[in-house]
Amino acid sequence: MFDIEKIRADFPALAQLINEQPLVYLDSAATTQKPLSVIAATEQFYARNNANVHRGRHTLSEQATHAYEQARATVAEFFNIAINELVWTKGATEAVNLVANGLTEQLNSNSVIIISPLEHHANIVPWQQLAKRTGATLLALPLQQDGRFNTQQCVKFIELHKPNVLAITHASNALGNLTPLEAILHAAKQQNTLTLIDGAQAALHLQPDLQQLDCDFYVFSAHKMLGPTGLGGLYGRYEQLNSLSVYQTGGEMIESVTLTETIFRQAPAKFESGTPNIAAVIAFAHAIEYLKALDTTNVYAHEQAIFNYAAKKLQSIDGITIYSDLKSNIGTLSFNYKDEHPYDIATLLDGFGIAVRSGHHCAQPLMQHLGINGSVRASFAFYNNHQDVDLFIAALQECIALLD
Amino acid sequence: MFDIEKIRADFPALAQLINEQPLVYLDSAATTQKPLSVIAATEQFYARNNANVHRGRHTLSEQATHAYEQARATVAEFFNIAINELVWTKGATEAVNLVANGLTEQLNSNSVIIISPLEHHANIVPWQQLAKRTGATLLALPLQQDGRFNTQQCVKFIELHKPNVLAITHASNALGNLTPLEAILHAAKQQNTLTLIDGAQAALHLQPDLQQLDCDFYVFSAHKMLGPTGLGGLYGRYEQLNSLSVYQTGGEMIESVTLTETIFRQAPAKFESGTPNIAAVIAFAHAIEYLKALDTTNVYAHEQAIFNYAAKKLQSIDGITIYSDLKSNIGTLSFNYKDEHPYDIATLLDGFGIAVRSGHHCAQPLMQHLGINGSVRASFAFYNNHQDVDLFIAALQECIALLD
Amino acid sequence: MIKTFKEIAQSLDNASAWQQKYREIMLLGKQLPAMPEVLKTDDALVPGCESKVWMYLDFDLEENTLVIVGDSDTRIVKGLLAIVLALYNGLTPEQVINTNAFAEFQRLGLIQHLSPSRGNGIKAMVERIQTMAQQKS
Amino acid sequence: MIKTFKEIAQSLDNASAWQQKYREIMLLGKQLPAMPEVLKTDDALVPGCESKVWMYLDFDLEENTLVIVGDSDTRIVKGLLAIVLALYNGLTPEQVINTNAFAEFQRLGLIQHLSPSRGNGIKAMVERIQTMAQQKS
Ligand SMILES: Cc1ncc(COP(=O)(O)O)c(C=O)c1O
Ligand SMILES: Cc1ncc(COP(=O)(O)O)c(C=O)c1O
Repeated sequence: MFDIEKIRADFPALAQLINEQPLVYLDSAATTQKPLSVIAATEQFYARNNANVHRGRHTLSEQATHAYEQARATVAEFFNIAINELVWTKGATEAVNLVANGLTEQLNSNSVIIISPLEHHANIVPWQQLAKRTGATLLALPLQQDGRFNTQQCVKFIELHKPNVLAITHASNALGNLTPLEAILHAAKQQNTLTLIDGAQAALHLQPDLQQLDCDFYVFSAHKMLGPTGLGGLYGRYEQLNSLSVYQTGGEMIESVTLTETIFRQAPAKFESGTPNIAAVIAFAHAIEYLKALDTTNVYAHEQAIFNYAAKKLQSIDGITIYSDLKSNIGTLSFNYKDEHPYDIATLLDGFGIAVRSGHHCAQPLMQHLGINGSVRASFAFYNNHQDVDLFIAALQECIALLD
Repeated sequence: MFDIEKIRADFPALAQLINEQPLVYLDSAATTQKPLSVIAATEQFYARNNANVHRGRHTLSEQATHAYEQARATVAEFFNIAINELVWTKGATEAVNLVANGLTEQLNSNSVIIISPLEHHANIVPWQQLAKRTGATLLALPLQQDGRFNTQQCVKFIELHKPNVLAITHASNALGNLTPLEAILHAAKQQNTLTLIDGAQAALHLQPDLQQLDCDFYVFSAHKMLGPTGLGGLYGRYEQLNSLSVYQTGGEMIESVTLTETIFRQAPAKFESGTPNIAAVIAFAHAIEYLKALDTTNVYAHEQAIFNYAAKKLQSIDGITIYSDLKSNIGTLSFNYKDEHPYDIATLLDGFGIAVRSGHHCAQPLMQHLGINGSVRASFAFYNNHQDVDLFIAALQECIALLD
Repeated sequence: MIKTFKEIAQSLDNASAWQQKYREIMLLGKQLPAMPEVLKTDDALVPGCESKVWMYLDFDLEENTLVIVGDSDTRIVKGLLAIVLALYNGLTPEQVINTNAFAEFQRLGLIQHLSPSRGNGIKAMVERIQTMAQQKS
Repeated sequence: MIKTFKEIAQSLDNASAWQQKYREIMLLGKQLPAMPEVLKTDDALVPGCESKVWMYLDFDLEENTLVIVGDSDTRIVKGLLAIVLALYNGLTPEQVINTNAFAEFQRLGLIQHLSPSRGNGIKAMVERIQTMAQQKS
């Protein structure tokens, strides 16, 4: 049973008025709201268990270390990976940077890196920098004019260019479109390509089994998965992970240091220098527990129902152009109204308590590809209900009346 | 008026039993406890104001952005620096890495980098890596056998080697010793040396005016200053800061992106890629407000009184060797008892509810310098009282009885 | 006809609901003459904006007044810009210095649009205008 | 004379206060024969420990039993190590597999010392012993 009202009650931020109207939060692609258990875990940590982790020989430190490492186990299990294949980072962005930086010594001017035109800047710029450093060639997968991939085209492109590295998103943050990963990853594997999947958007909605997905690296952000800010994760197939060169250096990640030489530890410690975001890691495990307690299938069915309901209503409004793929989507509607500026629409919607995002969504190459400056993006999560959609559509119609 | 009992009541974690005895928290050098206002701000953010910052055209996002940037202003004012001279990082470790990485293009095999033998690994290894990348020479300032600097020796060393970069701690984490910064920074300035000060330990206790200190870079960790985990900061004199090459790349820090080229923004944005640790930044401003509301002079006087009281009691125990400089110290006592292993002492002290740290304190070169494997470290903060010292000393005497 | 700031303030005060206020603002934007395309250079772009905002600032030496031309690709920002222009255009540096846009926007119930977090460039514009006034006074 | 595990358990059970327990543990450590220096190689060092812990594991083919030698530079860890040795030394692989150190430490009220967060190497030791037993059984 998926009791949406019971679930909404777990998210205190949803129950507020914005501009004297009930908040309709349709910006979960930017960051999700947090359940009470996550908020309470954070509070509990700071009010009682606060201590630094590792190497502390006192009770508080041991408790913190235990909770911290237990959280790693919880999240690793969620993704069906080994505990030592999970590195904590400060976000998906850092995770991509860690990998792109760590591959520097493995690439050269004969190497090929492939990304795609609908990536978030976080999955573009680090690869540009890597290409610059190493002389490697950076290419982008072909993308159809409508913002969808043609699987066969992609496979051919990979077979043709035999990339050393392929970095691609699991789902587009600007459009919500799902990438046809299975075929793409299969093609990459044939070429011995190292693969990195940007799961920042998809991880919450798809709760992927990473062993089954069979990529080499997968990155995500806790704050987009009901968890706290300032935390992300990197999954790496152990051998590939451990073979990356070190990224940040400092305490925690070293075996021994003299003034002239340092010996580093093995992954994941090797990549975790400095005091980690302990409170966030522990609270994030509560977010994952919360997600696991809901039935994945039900969550997904509800999200898709809300998405389809919203898509249908939005389509029926004259003058609306939708950029999102409505067939294969994690729950994001990207659109414009005639040639109105998304800024105006978003500002007016806010007057009605509707929180959407406007702009290029950190995906400028995609906007260029679609020939637009930006769009309005309404992104849904499982805690949205049908009433959210109704309020959103009604408000949008009033905005249109104001603009026309 | 400095009402220590009133202050202690603001730190809920202090009021707990450990092993059925009142907690005596003497591990503030590892991480400080948090006042209620910081805990409440975190909760409030997640329960109500949670949204991603920048570029959001809805009320929640604007409120979050406003609070986030207001926090930067609060912290910048605390350090007496300009708002755009403060970069948020995930910790002091990342801040050092950011600078060491950003200087790569400014150094070459003729360059000289100077650190010191009592640095935390976070202020050693990034410079080793920089030296490796650029071919620069890495030297360490002379340190006396007792772990204290001789100012004249240091000045001469700087004049002799004319370093391009000098990275040194404001206070030692393992010993608490204060560095004679004024003379060292003055000497460095004569040589046009870029200076980085590791303020991870000192910032809380000294609340430095960074303009007056007159260094080029200063790094600190929020979690060691009453703030949340997963946050740190980098001060950089604007020109020097902005001239560092970019570190992590991704969203937020770019002006424009195409698939082939990226234009970066100016500092501090240039160095802040990805979704920041919004909740931590906002809560950290509350930590700083809390500190500001206490009178700095009173805080310092109380800390020094506690420290001197503890030092005197500790010195009077037969068989104790103290490594800390008792004359110029931020409030940390590093010691051993005869040739007992610090692990044993710390474990037994924990039985009495006393939280201290044992080991090399991420300062292996200093331990080598002192000719020890490690030490027991009791580190004090302004929320410690005389009773903490009494309980600590009494417990230590019982441990000694157990060991002898 | 371009409205005076007083007229603008009056019509905004008369707006019964927030929708009415926005309608009024967008109307002001519509009435603002478009900025000549040649002036829309990269230099004139106010940086860091989600919406595009151009501003061209000049000083009329003969009249001792500021000359401000601005434009935006969004209707709301253009309307806000019209208000700023109505406040400052043609004033002497001394008059500009004595005119506090923040106070006026506050009074109009539009202060949130001057928040740095809006990133819409209006605040940056006001600051540029004040800076020039300081230099010329 | 080295105590049997049963004797150790008894004396720990008899300990009235936690201090007494630690005293007992350190005593056990003291009674443990020092490991020959030649065996204290880097390979024998259990990694990631704050205290130094060496362990040398061998298999006596004739007797079909595990041979375990260990040492530590800290008294408490050495004492815990003595307990692990008393539990496992000289057992056949099958006996080792059937001996659950976690359960025994739990019963002795020492389970926190087997926590991964302790980083004292005792847990790693137990795991190594079990791994060798699996291989030899
Ligand atoms: C002197 C010093 N520098 C740097 C650090 C690293 O700080 P963090 O682990 O918060 O990045 C520490 C903390 O242990 C420290 O004490
Ligand atoms: C697809 C995608 N990748 C990467 C990121 C970057 O995530 P973060 O900002 O949390 O580092 C985002 C978030 O905006 C995203 O949507």
